[in-house]
Amino acid sequence: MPRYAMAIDLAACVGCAACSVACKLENEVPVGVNRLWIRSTELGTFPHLTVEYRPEQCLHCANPPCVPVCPTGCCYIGEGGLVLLEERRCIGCAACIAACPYDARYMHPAGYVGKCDFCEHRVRAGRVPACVETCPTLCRYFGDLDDPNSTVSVALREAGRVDVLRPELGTKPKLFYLNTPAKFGLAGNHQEVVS
Amino acid sequence: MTIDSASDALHASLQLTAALYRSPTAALRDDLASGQVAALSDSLALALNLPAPALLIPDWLTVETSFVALFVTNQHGIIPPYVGYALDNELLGPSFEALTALYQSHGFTLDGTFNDLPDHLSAVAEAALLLLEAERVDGALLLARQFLQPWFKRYADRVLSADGSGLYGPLTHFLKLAFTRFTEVQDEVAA
Amino acid sequence: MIEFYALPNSGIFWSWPKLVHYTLVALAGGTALLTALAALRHDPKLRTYAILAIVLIALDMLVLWAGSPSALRFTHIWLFLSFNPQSAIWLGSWGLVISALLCLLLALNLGPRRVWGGILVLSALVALLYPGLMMAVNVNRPLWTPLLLAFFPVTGLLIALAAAVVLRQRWLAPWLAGLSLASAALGALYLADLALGHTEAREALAHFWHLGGPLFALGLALLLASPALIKRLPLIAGLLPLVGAVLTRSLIIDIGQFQPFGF
Amino acid sequence: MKLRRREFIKLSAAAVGALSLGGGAQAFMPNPFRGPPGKWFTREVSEVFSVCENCFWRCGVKVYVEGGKVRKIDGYVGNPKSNGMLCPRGHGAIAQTYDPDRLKRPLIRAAGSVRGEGKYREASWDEAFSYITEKMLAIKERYGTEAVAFFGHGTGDRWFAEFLPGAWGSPNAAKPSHSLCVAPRETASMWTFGRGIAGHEQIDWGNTDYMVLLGHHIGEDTHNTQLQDFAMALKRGAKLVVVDPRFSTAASKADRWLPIKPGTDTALLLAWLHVLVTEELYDRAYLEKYTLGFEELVKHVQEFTPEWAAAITDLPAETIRIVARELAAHAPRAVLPVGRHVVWYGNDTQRMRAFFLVNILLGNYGVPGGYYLSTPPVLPEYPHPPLPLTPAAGGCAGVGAAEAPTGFRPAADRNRFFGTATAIQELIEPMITGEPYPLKGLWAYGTNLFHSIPNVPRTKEALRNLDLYVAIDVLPMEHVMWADVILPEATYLERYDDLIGFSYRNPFIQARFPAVEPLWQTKPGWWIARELGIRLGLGEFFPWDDFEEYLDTRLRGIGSSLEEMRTKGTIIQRGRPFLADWEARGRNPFNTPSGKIEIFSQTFADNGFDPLPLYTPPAEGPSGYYRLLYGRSPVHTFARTHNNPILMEMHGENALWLNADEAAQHGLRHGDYVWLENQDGVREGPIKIYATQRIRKDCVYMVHGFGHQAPLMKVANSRGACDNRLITYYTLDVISGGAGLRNNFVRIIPGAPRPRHTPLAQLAERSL
Repeated sequence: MPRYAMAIDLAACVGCAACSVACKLENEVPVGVNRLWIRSTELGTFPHLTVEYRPEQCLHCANPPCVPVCPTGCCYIGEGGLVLLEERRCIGCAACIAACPYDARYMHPAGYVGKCDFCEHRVRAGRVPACVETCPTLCRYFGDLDDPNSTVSVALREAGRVDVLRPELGTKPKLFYLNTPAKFGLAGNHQEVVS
Repeated sequence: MTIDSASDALHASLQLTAALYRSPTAALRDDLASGQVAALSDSLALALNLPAPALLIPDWLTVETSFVALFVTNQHGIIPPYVGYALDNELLGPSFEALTALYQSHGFTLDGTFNDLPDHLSAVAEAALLLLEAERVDGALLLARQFLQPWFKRYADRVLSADGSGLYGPLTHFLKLAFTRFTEVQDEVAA
Repeated sequence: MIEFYALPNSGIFWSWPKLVHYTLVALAGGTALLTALAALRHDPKLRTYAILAIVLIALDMLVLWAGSPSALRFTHIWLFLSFNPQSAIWLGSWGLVISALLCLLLALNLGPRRVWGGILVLSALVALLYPGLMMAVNVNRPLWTPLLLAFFPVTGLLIALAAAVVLRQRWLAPWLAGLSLASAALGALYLADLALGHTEAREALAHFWHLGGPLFALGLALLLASPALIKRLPLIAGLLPLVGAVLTRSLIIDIGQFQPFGF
Repeated sequence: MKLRRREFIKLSAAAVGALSLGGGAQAFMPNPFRGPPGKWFTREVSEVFSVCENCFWRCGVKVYVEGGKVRKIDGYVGNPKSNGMLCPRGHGAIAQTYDPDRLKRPLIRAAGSVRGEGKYREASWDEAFSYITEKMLAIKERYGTEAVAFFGHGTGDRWFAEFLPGAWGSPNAAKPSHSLCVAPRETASMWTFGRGIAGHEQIDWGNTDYMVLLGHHIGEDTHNTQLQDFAMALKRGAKLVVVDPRFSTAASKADRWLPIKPGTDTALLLAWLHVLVTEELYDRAYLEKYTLGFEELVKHVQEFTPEWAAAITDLPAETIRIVARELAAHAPRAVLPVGRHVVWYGNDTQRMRAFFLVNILLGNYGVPGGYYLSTPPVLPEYPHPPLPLTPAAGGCAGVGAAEAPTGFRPAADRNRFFGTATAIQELIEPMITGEPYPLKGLWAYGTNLFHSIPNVPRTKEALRNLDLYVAIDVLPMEHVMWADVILPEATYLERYDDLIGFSYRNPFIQARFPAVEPLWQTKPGWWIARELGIRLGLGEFFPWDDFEEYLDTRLRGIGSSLEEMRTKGTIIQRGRPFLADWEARGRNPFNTPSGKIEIFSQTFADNGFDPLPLYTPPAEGPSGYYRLLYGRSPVHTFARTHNNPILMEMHGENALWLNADEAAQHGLRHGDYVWLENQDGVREGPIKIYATQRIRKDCVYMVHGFGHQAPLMKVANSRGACDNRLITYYTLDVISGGAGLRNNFVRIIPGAPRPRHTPLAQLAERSL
């Protein structure tokens, strides 16, 4: 069984939000909530500056805090290690929203929780997620971590540096950030991890 | 003339709806000029024992420009004359699909001369009229309740407050009351 | 400096209906516990307590249901068709339902009262515990510390007792003082714990204090003031901790949703 | 009693059985046990090839239709523009088609109302057409055909800014995409290489090792293909230098950022020329073989030392030297890629000449790693009688016709500048003054008069003077609601369009097929143009009546067909990208008077311009004022996409970039709101302060296109602030006719109120 993961090369990302909009339409995400957004961070003082554009979405943690808190079991780890949600069984208690350290889950106006599912429907059909396919800077890699030759494994091997968000929480994310331009690691509370 | 049955009352309300929300044409012009609209609404008010709408029939240009301002360019906030929008908050949404499916399954055909969305107020009203005249009271009622009434419920007050013509405001408000009535007194009409 | 294209979903996810729920669940759980004690102590008021508990639980369920974003969607049934003991909400829900059931049996005086009472103690405790639990498990929200595991059940029980005292249940008065002081102490400890914590905790505390500091302080003050008045003004003495507890709990639930990552 | 019934709806005799709601009935009877409805991709989806129109890069796209509604738009592999990828605007375009604010049916300004009052009545297309025809013929009668101006932007401008004016007989056809955008670079390129730059900037990104971006904001102007090439070049390890007063997105990827003083770019370029020349860091063989006038250049640049430039540009002389040497070290695989919107300070053609001269010394023009030579696609016209005149609208497609029309008065802007293509902003004054001759009619096709043409008050005055003003658009933009007749165009998802060919390394042709039926009474531009053409007595120029047949005929001219296009979307032809390819065929690519690359331009000399570029310092602003710079957002196009809730959620309001230290001086914090007042006392705002280290202290920057004053556009209206209203002054580039827009200055007035808006989510429910 594969372990799907995504890697985003921040040295290439220009934060154009193509991924975000593609996601909105692919997954019918209503305006007002997001599965994918861009955080841009400015560091330094003129003229010695660093600006980092970082797309953020569900990290499909190997150890997701959002799953165990679900009272109905509608949040689960699906095939390929994707963190999924069965909308039909969701009662909108928001326990998973509370548990997510990355603000990746939202309440759909219709009263169930939504989140990035790495476009499971596409992955099952052997395609890559919409955000990966459309990125004009080709900064996104998607594939199976267990396959050493998958694009994501190769990208992780070749990357100058690899980071994940809030590693101190032990969530073991499967969304990796490559070659962050920031001199002091990703802006904010992050540290380097070995892939 | 008098309206003596509830089904006649429904018929009258549908006629008014069909006439009023269509892009203003010669037909409406004549109906207004000949006092037909006023007469019909008055007798309808009598039949349903509602206060008759205080219509003042404005000059034709005002009718035209008010219509555009109200229902075409949304000058006074969004008041689209589409029943689907009133129900779904979007164009061509699920209610729209339900309605068009219904048109299809019951042999309604919109011809080229109607160049607006099929869930336009006047189209729904016309459809209901045809059903009523084909002794299909249930169908007419269903359209009136499921589609027309919600539109009036949502937008009538906004039209009333925004309207400058003295025609669309009062009449829309009046029709709201009328259609609310039909959602109450179904059996009476069906009888 | 941080800017966004589209925003992370970092808004409030538990709004006021949840606050009402957490108050009701305290009343319900507390009353259920009283019912249990009454059952074990052959208290003549057993029936009253039992019925009151049932009403409160029903009311709470209604608030939960109506307040849920999926209002009145029967999918809530999944909660009871699934087995997820690791989920605080799942535990709490069963705790409440079982409590209601036992209270009913006790009210109708069916079956072995002491056994029912024994189980009811447990289920009531679960109902009192679960709010604190479901917050404490979220290590990502610095304002929801493990201390809430103690703070919520204690204040929960306090709310129930205080309400009872206000309803002239004098015999509970002695408990009230103790619980008020305990709650106040835990409240103070909660702040101290944050203040002495690592940077993130201190930042969170600052945020908490900025948004609700004075109110929280007021809440603690009310809790402290109560014992002094027990003898002379029992009614007031009951009212103060009731307000104090509800206030402090609500602030922690509401502001505690803050997560530094978002903005 | 009966009201007059309409006969548009029929009930077939087949109507039997009790009426019941089928299909989507659940919409009204909520079934609590039913989960959320399946998403679009779980149902039957059809695919249609089209070409994106949400910006003018115009990528080939695949449109996914489900339930008669467009659900998703993607790029597709096999299309040289999108390569299967798309930018946010391309994806978000759907929301425009289902926007309830759209223009729905022809409108005619109410009798007795004045322009700008916004009182309209509905009209049938026939009524609208005859209204226009009547006025047009009256103008022709009284002032001649030249008295009607045609402005156009977008795919349909081929009809409204080229074909129709050509058939009608007016040289006064213009596109904002020329004199308000690329005019200087096209003119400079024409008189240097004898070739335009044209639609797709022809940089051989794939082979370049050293890139210097000057006036180029890749990542903010999300030109899909360019962004892909740029990203790949970076991944390949190509070095990047960015010259920009602002730490742009591209700068954040750069090895060197040169925060140059705004307006001094020419000095920097001259200094680079100086270093390359004096240190002999150029490709002698290349220069001797292909160029003319190098010796004059050697003399010309002697005095332009890096030290001289350093004093002007506020950049260290050493850095200037180093970059020049690094450029030379990587030549010819080193390049200064040309950008768009080069109308800055009025001396722009000369700056672009200096810009090209640097590239020439690097010997990269027509050489791998530098500029390739783009070839236009082969695509015959549909046979029609020759047009009376060829309008010189110019635009991204290149500079307009060279020679003045015969038998007609020259364009009303003729004697104002040297260039051949019409300058849109120079046609405004004749509408007011009647000099050199009156302009009494105006057609605006997809051209936002108030957000693109400088000096809005003047434009409004001009509009008041017209006898006829026709607006053809999709949305009720502010300028549209001034028109006498408003013609609603179908969105690109609802219409065919003429074939879209691109000059490119290997030129290609892409077709646009309608994905869904037009909503309401909206019609495609080509249909509007033809119907009007016929009514104006120009029927002979529209010898086709079925547009599919029109397209098919053109395609058969290149051995393809509409059916083939329907399945492929794109046809790629072979080009001759490099000088070697031309020499192999013994052809000379340089269509200059001398047939060589003209470093020294005799033509310029003969017309009284500097034959070699000189630096002319731009006007300085009054003290306390900042130079106003403006630019692009990756999720928006000009002022076109700001009623799109999806894109507005990404970027819903523009902010004023102000150096953090300056902000502190004003006592302003990030997020405060301020007013802006320009040198002419025009006030604009409120606008949010973006206090940042990312910009110099002598200028401020804002994203263009926000701040619509169009109450009918519920999403766009009054969100953010409009840069163009602050651009009341411009400096005409007397060579190209471009309008130098960056000589405006603003001061900051703190204490503006934070504006209140309906939450987007609330507005957007309608379109999602």
